[in-house]
Amino acid sequence: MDTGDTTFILICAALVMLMTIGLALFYAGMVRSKNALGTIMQSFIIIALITVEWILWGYSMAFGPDKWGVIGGLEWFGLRGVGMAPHSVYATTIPHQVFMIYQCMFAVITPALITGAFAERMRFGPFLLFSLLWATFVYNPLAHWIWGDGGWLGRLGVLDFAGGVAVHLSSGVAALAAAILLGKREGFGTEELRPHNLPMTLLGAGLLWFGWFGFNAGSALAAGSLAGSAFVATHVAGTTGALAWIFMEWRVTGKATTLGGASGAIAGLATVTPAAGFVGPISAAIIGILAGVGCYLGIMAKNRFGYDDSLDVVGIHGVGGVLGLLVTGLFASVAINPGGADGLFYGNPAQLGIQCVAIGITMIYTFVVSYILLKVVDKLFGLRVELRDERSGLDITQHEETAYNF
Amino acid sequence: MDTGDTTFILICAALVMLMTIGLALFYAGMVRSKNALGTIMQSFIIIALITVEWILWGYSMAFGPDKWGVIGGLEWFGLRGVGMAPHSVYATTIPHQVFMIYQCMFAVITPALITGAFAERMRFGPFLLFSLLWATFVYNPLAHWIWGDGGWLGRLGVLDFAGGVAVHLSSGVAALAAAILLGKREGFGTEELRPHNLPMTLLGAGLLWFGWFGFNAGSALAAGSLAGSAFVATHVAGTTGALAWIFMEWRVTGKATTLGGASGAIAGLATVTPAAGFVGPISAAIIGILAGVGCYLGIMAKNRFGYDDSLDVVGIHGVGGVLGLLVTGLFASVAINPGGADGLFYGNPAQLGIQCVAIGITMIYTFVVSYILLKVVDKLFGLRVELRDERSGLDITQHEETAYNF
Amino acid sequence: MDTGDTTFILICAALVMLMTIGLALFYAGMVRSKNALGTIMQSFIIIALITVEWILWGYSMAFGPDKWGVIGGLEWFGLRGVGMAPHSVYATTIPHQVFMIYQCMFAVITPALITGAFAERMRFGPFLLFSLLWATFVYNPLAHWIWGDGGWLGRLGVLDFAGGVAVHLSSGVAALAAAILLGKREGFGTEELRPHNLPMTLLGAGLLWFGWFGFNAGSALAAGSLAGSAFVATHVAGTTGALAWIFMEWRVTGKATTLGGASGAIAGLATVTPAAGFVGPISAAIIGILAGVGCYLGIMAKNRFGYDDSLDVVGIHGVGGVLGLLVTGLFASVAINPGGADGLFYGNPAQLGIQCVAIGITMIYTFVVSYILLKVVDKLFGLRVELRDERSGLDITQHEETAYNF
Amino acid sequence: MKKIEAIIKPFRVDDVKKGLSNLGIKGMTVSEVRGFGRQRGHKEVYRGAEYQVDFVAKIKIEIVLEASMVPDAMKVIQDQARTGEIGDGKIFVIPVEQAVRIRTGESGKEAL
Amino acid sequence: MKKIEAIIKPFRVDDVKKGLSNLGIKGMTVSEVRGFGRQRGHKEVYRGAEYQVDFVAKIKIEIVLEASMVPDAMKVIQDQARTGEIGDGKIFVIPVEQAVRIRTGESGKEAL
Amino acid sequence: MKKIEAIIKPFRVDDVKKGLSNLGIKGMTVSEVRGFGRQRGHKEVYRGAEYQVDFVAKIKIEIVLEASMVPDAMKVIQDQARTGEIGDGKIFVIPVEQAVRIRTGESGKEAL
Ligand SMILES: Nc1ncnc2c1ncn2[C@@H]1O[C@H](COP(=O)(O)OP(=O)(O)O)[C@@H](O)[C@H]1O
Ligand SMILES: Nc1ncnc2c1ncn2[C@@H]1O[C@H](COP(=O)(O)OP(=O)(O)O)[C@@H](O)[C@H]1O
Ligand SMILES: Nc1ncnc2c1ncn2[C@@H]1O[C@H](COP(=O)(O)OP(=O)(O)O)[C@@H](O)[C@H]1O
Repeated sequence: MDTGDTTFILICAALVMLMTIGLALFYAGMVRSKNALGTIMQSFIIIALITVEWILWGYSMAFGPDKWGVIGGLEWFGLRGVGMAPHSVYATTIPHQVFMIYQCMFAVITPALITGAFAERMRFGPFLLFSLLWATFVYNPLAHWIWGDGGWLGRLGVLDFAGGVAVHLSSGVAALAAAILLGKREGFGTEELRPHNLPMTLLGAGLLWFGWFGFNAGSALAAGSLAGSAFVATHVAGTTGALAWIFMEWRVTGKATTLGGASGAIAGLATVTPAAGFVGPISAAIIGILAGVGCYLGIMAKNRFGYDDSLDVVGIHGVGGVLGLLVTGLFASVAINPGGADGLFYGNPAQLGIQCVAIGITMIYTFVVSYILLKVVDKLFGLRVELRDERSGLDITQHEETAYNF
Repeated sequence: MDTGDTTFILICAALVMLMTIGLALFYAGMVRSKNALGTIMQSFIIIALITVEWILWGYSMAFGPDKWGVIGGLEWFGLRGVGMAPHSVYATTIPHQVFMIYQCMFAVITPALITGAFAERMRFGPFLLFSLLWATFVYNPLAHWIWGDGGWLGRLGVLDFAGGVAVHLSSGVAALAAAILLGKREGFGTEELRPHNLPMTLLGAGLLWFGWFGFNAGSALAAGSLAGSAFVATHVAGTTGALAWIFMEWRVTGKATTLGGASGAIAGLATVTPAAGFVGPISAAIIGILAGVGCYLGIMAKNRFGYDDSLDVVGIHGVGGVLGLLVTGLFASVAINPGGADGLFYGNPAQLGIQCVAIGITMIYTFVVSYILLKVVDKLFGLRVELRDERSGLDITQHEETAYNF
Repeated sequence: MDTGDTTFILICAALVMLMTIGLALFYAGMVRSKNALGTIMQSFIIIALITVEWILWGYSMAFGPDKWGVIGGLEWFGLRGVGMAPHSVYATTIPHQVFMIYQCMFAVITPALITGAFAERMRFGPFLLFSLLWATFVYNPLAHWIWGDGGWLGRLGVLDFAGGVAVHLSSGVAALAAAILLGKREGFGTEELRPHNLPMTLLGAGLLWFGWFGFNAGSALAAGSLAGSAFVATHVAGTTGALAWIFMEWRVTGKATTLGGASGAIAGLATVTPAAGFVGPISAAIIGILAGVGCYLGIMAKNRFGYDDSLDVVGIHGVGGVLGLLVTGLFASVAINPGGADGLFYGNPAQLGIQCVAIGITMIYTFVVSYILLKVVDKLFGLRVELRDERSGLDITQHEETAYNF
Repeated sequence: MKKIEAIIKPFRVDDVKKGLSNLGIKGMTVSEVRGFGRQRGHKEVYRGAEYQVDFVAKIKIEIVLEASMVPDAMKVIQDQARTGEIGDGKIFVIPVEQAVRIRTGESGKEAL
Repeated sequence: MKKIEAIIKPFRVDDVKKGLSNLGIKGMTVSEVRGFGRQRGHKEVYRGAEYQVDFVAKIKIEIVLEASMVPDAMKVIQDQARTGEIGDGKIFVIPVEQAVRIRTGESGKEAL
Repeated sequence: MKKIEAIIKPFRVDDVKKGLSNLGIKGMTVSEVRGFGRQRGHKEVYRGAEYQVDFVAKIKIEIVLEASMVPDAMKVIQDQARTGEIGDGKIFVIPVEQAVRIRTGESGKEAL
């Protein structure tokens, strides 16, 4: 065991936990004030709900003893056998439980990302149930496939450094299913649904960015060159993503917006996530630009197709997830990460194919299962609040609170 | 000296410092807007005031050369003799000053916790004086008893990993004394005293949670297995605390609230603090549940007994402190921490008795001394603002500022 | 390479990045709500803009192969040759790119500091251009002179641990040039230009303080005694700065203010920055007091001389920069840092002279070049928004957004 | 001249405004108010303390117009603001003796 | 019909509301306003710059009611809002020509 | 007695208040309102969705005063609030039947 690596992953775990707090604010600032608390609560309570799920069966399903490459067994239920001795495969220089809690924070933020799609109109109870089911039946398997010891996507050679498959693409696709199934908010497209507190959104974006260093650099699982290069790639892609997005805004609607800058940064950070440990700074800069442009067009799609992905989870994490896995197949280089593989631009077109397989599989599996889970919960309890409650807002109707009493 | 451990404690010190900022927001969001700045200022200025106290005499009183087990001598006044060479007992792999500054952040947040009890009605000057006296005559001795080399509670075998005695129980009991002595705010029980900005409170809770990793895991003073297990226990207890609290709300008042989720998380984190380094994840989960239920009942007590512990310091840190020290006597296990001891559930009932002694002593000493200090300051300068000032709010009357000018 | 040191600098880099987010909030809270987003955006987008500048030519100009002691060559353009192998001079135990990204965060926050001087009245496009030019022609050379391998100020023996010359003094002087050249905001001195959200400012100050540990302690570039003593000095100076400032307020205007506490802390932190690694805790306490008093008088100067340095960059970072470099020449001691030098109080008056040279050179160079750059951009595009836009606010006119829709 | 004061539900404002514009009404002033009436408020709970909030968020629209236009304007407001549920609000008519446009000094109907 | 406009101190609102309800008044509308008058404002200081804030936070209560009820209503407001200190506020009475309940179209006293 | 209601641009408030004080007017009440009129609003864009915001922030000043002072007061408001640009606002005069000072119970002109 190494004290430097252990410190690194412990702090990174704390940083990733902070991301979900940042996400709560990032999202809450974009909704109307009558839904501010309900939106924060969806992210906040997921930290609690999914952590419990994770220590009971989640970690075991995702990282436990492999079964036919598709799922981890329940041998580690309740962390049985997950002790302090380093795991021989996952992270050899830190306590196993430290690896477990670091991964826990990833499992937490993923369903929280989805909440942006059904913001301002989902009932609290059914939301809890859906999130629990989704974590169990979508996140855990996907995490096993790509990161679990023996997972078939990993064995296939798919490159996903920090969460293109299990985190961004999966949440983006689930978001699409949710947006379609729940339908539009009253007033979508007709009334002004303006963000109620953009400084809060910018603060959230800042905390997300800060935490993302733990998310991506920490995925190196050791404090060395790889962590360093992932850190640099992450930061650079976030910056070029922000610049590219506001450039697009400037061309299309005439002005660079603050929300655009934040959105572009998140787009860049999300897109570089699977690539972070496989690419150099200049590749990362290009990836960020592609992310800013691609995700900007992605959120525009919403207005074209007319589904109400309220806070643009599809446009940013869905599009970003696809882009990220693709560019990893393009820019990956063993010169940066000997443990990885070369991408198309480094003479290995096969890798791009493998990445496409991962994209396709993830999208299909996630969409189908997410849709089914949403349908089931909807039939059983009803996902959507009544129109009257939607008008009064989630804060009063779901939680009997109001966000502001200035 | 170890670079990994040194990095760990330096970053943890920064995290614990951030907790007091988080606390400022956590509290400020719950008061009325006319008191927002006054409430923030009470925590913010304590960082300054107590740090100076700490480097002058506080550290020496708490950790300096032991005198009859009850107090540290003033040999280290002004940090004389507190250099970079590691201290042979407190932390052998990091510079002594790093240990000192890490402990400084604990000394800072403790009196800041108390401010929640007398929120919205204490004069600024007398508040400063009381905080300084309290840190000197309550925190420093308690810290020496439990953590100081030679402190009698520590020698007695009391288990308190990160601050059940000196931080949570002491602040909770002092809060009770303050709430009783200052009396109720005008309108308590009759008017609507609603939180003015709950998103601010949730942000504060998030920062507290984030910093708590530094508070509890850092108390291992080295980046190894113990830090890892304390980190896991801390996070888990926070999550089950949140779930237990909103479950109680759902049963009692019908809806889960956002403030309840945050309060439950803080309750869980506070309660697990003394136990963090002695218990495994499942024990931590149970501790969090006990915390959520117990502290929820604790805040309800306020409404029954009718003292105005405005932001529930008694209900959360007082009750949490007692609970935490008790459960440590139940769930502690040398399998987790060889340096510790077994609790009742691991065949050592004696430990529970020892913990009860610590609880009793801490409550009696803290209540008596706190009450005396408050009385003295009240007689000398008057603790409470005039009714007219209470109506206008602390911001205008104590600081000549207003928080918001939208 | 050392995992502890690498972890330390990676986390410190993240902390310094967070400072610019904190700065955005610190500043935004002090402006009127119609300019909240525009103010946040100025800091936020600088993270993106300057990071790109840094990886392209900035790092090479500042730290690249020395040319006659005055500038780094462009050999490292686009980070060519800046790999993972540690640099033999700058930081021998961490990857070179980690040092590069850590320094990047310093390059980012410096121009962001200047934005406080021209708050509420600068056009967005010209602001971007000016910031880019300023980073290139002011920050990069200064950074090379003082920190670059072969830089002439460094060779001269100037002591500047973490950024008195390149960060605080340079931004403070540039702020003066900008305030003079842009002129006053409408209503300055006549209307009430009150902060619109001081809790936001306090949060920003808290994040700045938190990040400052990374800024100053991280400048040791290794997790050892030096980092520890810089951490302690930083925290202590921040606290005495806050106390000294509110003491001055109490004497001069009658009440201690929350904004004053925050301002004093920032003043103390800024002033101790160049001294952090060369002084002990007691010296740091004195430095903080000098900072609180000096910078308080500094902001008062504004009202006397009548230039509209809107958020007091001159008064805090300018005055703090000068003070900091001076006190380093007084309190520096090789007992604390063998790699440093003794100051006047330790028998080496020459050091004070050297520090004065650095101050003079930095002020003259920065003022002249900043003024020219501002003039050029003004002539080309016009720096200042039209009066009508100033009245409507930056948010609507520059970004087509509003910060709040409660 | 008369002043119409209408207290309506916030989410009806846009439609009411559109309706009045179509009538040729060129100006109006709106403000946020809280109303107390037959419509029940809601319960709020903070740390176990329950509060009954009687006041409901409403929007007040003020329009000064010629007496002759009052009936049409009132009809439009009723049509656009009505949801049929309790709490739809009220319309009050108050006499106005003078009106002046600050920019031009015009008074009377020209000022509107 | 008349409209009573009362400008009072914010912390008196609950009691005034209760008093009026007891009178049988079923509706009212309140809004946040800032008042300038004999009551002095307060000083604020930001980084050494002093501002004299003349305006004081007040609450404006508007009640439309039958002329016959005006005296009682005014008495209740005075009793409940008075603290005896400067700044207690004012009560104004303004004529109202029509009142309509949007939901039902009822007008006159039925609308109140 | 009359009530003057003036809708003006926010940044003109201080000067209007000063002007009125010089006239010897001892009290007034102001509130934040949003105005719709000839003055165009502005465009806002959030993630590519464009909104035309028609309402402009304005300040409403209410002054109850003796009929005899109305002309002077209106003149002062016009002089101080006018910028000559569209959106300067309006002044309306409304009859007031009674005025009472809560603190003292004084009524009529003594109450003002
Ligand atoms: N007498 C009144 N004076 C002033 N405002 C009133 C009066 N009665 C009702 N209102 C306003 O009208 C709103 C709606 O009235 P309410 O009785 O709740 O429903 P409805 O209009 O359907 O009868 C109230 O919230 C209040 O703002
Ligand atoms: N002439 C007036 N017109 C409109 N509002 C007024 C007038 N005079 C006073 N007010 C309102 O009444 C409030 C209280 O008046 P003030 O003179 O301060 O105390 P008092 O009511 O005790 O005489 C003021 O803050 C203002 O809002
Ligand atoms: N008929 C009206 N009734 C009530 N308020 C009005 C009316 N017309 C205008 N206003 C108010 O006056 C403000 C200014 O009017 P506007 O037509 O924009 O410019 P101007 O006053 O220069 O003609 C509007 O924003 C609105 O608040």
